Amino acid sequence: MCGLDNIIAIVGKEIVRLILGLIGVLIVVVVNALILTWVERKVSGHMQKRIGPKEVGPYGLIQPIADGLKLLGKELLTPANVDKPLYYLAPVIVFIPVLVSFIVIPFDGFLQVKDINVGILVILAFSSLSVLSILIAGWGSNNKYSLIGATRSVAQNIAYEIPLLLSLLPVVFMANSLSLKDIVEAQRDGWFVWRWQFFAFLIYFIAATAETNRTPFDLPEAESELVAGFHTEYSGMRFALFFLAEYTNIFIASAIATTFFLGGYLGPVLPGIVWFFIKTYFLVFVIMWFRWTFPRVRFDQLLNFSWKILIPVAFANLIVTGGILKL
Amino acid sequence: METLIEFSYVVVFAIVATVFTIAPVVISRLIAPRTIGDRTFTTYECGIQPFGSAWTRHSVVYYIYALIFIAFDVDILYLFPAALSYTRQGNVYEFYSLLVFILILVLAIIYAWGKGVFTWKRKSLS
Amino acid sequence: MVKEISDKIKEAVASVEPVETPYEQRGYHLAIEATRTNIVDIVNFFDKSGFYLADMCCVDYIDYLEVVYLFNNHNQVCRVKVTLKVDPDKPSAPTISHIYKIARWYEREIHEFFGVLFDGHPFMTYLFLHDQIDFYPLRKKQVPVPEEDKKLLNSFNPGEQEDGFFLNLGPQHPSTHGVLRVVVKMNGEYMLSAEPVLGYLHRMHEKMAENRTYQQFYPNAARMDYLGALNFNLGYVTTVEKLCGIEVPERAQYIRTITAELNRISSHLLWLGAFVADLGGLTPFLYTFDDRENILDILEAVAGSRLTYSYLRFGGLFNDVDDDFVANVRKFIDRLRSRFSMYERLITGNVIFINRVKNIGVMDETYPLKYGCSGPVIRSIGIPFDIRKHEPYAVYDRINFNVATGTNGDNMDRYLVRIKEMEISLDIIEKALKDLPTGPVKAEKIPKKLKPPKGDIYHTVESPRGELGIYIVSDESDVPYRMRWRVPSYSNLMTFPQLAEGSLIADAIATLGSYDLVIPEIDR
Amino acid sequence: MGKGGFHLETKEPIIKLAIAEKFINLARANSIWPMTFGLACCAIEMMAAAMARFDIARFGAEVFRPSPRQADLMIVNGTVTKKMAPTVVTLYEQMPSPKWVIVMGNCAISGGPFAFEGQYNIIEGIDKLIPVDVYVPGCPPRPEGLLEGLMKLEEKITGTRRFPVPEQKW
Repeated sequence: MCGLDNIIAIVGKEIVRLILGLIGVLIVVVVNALILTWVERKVSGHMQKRIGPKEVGPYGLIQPIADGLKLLGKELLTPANVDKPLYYLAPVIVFIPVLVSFIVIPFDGFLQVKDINVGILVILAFSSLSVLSILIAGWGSNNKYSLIGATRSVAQNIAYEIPLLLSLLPVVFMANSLSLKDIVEAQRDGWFVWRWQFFAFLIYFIAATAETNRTPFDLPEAESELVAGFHTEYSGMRFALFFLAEYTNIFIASAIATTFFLGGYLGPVLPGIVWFFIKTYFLVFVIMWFRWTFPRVRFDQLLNFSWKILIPVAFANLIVTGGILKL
Repeated sequence: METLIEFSYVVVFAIVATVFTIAPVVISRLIAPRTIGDRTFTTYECGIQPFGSAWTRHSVVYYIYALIFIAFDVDILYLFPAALSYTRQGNVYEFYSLLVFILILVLAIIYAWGKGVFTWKRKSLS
Repeated sequence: MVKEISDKIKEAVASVEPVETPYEQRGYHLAIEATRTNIVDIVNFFDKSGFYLADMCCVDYIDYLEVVYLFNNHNQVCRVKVTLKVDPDKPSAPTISHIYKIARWYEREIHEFFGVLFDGHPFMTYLFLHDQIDFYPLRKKQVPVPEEDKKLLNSFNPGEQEDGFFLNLGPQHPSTHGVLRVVVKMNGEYMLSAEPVLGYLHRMHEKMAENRTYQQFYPNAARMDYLGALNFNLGYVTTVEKLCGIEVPERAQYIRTITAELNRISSHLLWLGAFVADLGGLTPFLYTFDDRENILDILEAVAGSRLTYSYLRFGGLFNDVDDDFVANVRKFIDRLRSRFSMYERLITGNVIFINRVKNIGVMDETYPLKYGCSGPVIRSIGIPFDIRKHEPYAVYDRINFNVATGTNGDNMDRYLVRIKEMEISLDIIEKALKDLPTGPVKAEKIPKKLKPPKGDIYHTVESPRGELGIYIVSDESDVPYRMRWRVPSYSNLMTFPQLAEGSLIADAIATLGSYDLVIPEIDR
Repeated sequence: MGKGGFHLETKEPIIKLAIAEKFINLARANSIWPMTFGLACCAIEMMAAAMARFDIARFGAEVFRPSPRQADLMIVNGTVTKKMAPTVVTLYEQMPSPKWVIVMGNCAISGGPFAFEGQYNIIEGIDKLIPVDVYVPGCPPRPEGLLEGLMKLEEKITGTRRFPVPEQKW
């Protein structure tokens, strides 16, 4: 049964899958970032009674490409006082979790790079790396603003990591699986957000907004306090990588919310992938909506909100879920 | 075998991510002009020369939060295996053990709360 | 009140001869000549009697230097001028910085511009000037800076003397609204101390005043406070008119009031946007600018510029307003009134906003006395001190309006007071439009060159940020002998170090935003 | 200012292809990110240019970056005093290449109303300290003036003008 030919056949199939997946993911990452920067500028514009980018291409559609090309042709400054290895390393590390997370996200029933049976754990484990990269960036820059931004970022990310885990747990309890595909399939009877997990969804969404450093939780790069936060000293393409990672992270956070609570690719009439993107981009839009509406919270409020409200509610929600399952 | 293949995906993606980030930096190096002035490479601090380095003794107020986090994070990870084997209906024993586990964790929050970890007082020099 | 104070001070301090002066001409009720020995006692007396130090400046009379202290009372107007003669060769005076905290800055300022050393001042370094200056700019004769004074130039370098995490906020920083620099000592997220460094936009207005005629200096007033330009115009014009005894036609007075109030609203609107932007909410900024553009359109149509108006003239206005102006203002009043409910929902009702500003940066009643701050900043504490009410100019005495006050003196109250003030300004404009008389808008027979009679005058108006005082000394020529501007942001900013001390950096920035600072006004 | 005055050394890129350069210049011209940097009165008009009515975002230039490391354009808007001059120069030098400067307002161009005999505190024209690309006169210039300055800068970068020059009627 397990002959050499068999193994070669499996490996060959996997390699094809891997390469196709890689190409697909890279396209999604780049195109998504381009679209999101454009959407963000347009959304902010229209929320602020402006029109946003308009002159560069039809409806300003070429604007993000112009930005990207410009950043590519921009000098990469390395300040003299930085810790060079760390300074160079940070924008590299920030990208690893972003790309790896895409392996397990089910865009459709079959459009998934690889359905790993501990899928969500892979995403959570790697997402901790992005905090590390921010810390490295802030410390390596040898800039006081960056340093404060970086320490803030770490405190914020670890404070919101726990409600994030706790809000995903009830879904795992209900689906009895860590594979994202299984979780979507478990929602054939109805989305989890309507099946007792509404609070978990809220908690997840708040925590995800915080994890991606978006307003009202954008303290690590709080412009009016810390200039540009942890990436103050980064210029050109290195800054663009942080930017790219941020927008991709928003997408991933929304994609997980879609998968866990909103039935993923499930939906009538339209193909699954369309439903997936509709739901995900709607959540992305909501995150942008937050940004252009809310002021920023203060740091102690941010941390205490997590510990005093989100975590207790998440615990209560978990117990209730456990109880309901036993009924 | 299956696990091996799954994790080879992760490894390959991580490597590609690294290449993907290094490539534009290299291209950028090649095609970007450069200007070097007297203070181009000094640390930015609102246009003023900073007083000393950023790497000085630095009070991190959130140290205590980090400590609680470590305790909590590990405990919550224990819940993932529990979640996988949690069965529907019957076997109420599972629910009780979950309840006890979480109540103990909640006690920890109440303790920290009572200890005043979550209140930030105004500091004064004197 | 004046008589009472006059009697009391005679009792309290020996050998003091208060002279009652005609308030209508001079702008102050009492003049007191002090000496080196009794100046501290006199200042102490005013401190005990609940007076605040409105201004402190110096005049160079060549034979002697005169340090001028101006006191006023918040409850009942009683302006007192105390003068102290100082020897010009070796100028020194006793400090009063231990009594009035704001004097710490006034004395430093006088020191760098006139060379007067204040004995006992804890921190006698330069405040405004750069380190290459080698003379005292406002002295009439060029006097070189002595060696010991040169050492004080730029000696403010906290990082070199102490250990600690020092951070420069500014001059280029998104939240300092211009080129204010604050050197803060940090401890994690906490600010242990904050020391503002001024002078990054010192544009020598007071020096320029001594070089040009009254008319030529007039455009400078708008550059000093570009947000409340018409209020500064009004302040300057009314001061000179009072000094020369020029009568202004009725219609001009009404239009002055209307335009000044419009300008106040536009200034408050900009502040509102900038304040919320400091807290991280960017969208209200664009909404307020949208409203503000409407005011700018109206004012541009009559004054010809968008920001730095020079619309007023001595004895009247540059030109009359037309019916379009009146119609547009009415339309704008309706528009802004309908917008307040939107701001209410967007900002005032936002939980995050409330938590960021409530009980942050709380000032108590001692602040206005010790720092002499004014405007919305002290009205938020609950002191209904408003020059428009207390010492009316233009037609404010003919219009019935309320003064917005708060209770706590925190950032929330400063915010609410300004919102309320915009509504009150709308009421004032509406009433003034209703009463707007017809007639000329320029007084006849205004000489080409104004030559006011000899003497001095201190006149105040309520600018959007608070008490704007102008002290002019005239020597009968067409150029002012000395012109001193008492600007509101200066004393408001002085409270920042105390409020910021020990607070979180985010709170300190919210507090800084709540002052509504205009840096060129502070630096002059 | 540093000892020995202002000094700036420019190096050409390692690889320079005419056609690629053309595209990149086009991209640069369409994505000019200014630095959040306000000095005086003109800063308010600069803000107004970014606001709803004038909306500098139409040309992709609304991304005001507070850090000079991420900015392409420095708008010197207001009086530069002698105390402020070292800061302005430092900020300019800290910007990565290619970088441009628009001088907005008479004060920054020549000292404006504050240049008088015996003045002791202002720099009479920031072009004495840093290279300037576009001058926008006015006291303060209207936001349209700044937008026109931006158009001029784009013209300088790409060599072609975005809109036809308005017909002069006077």
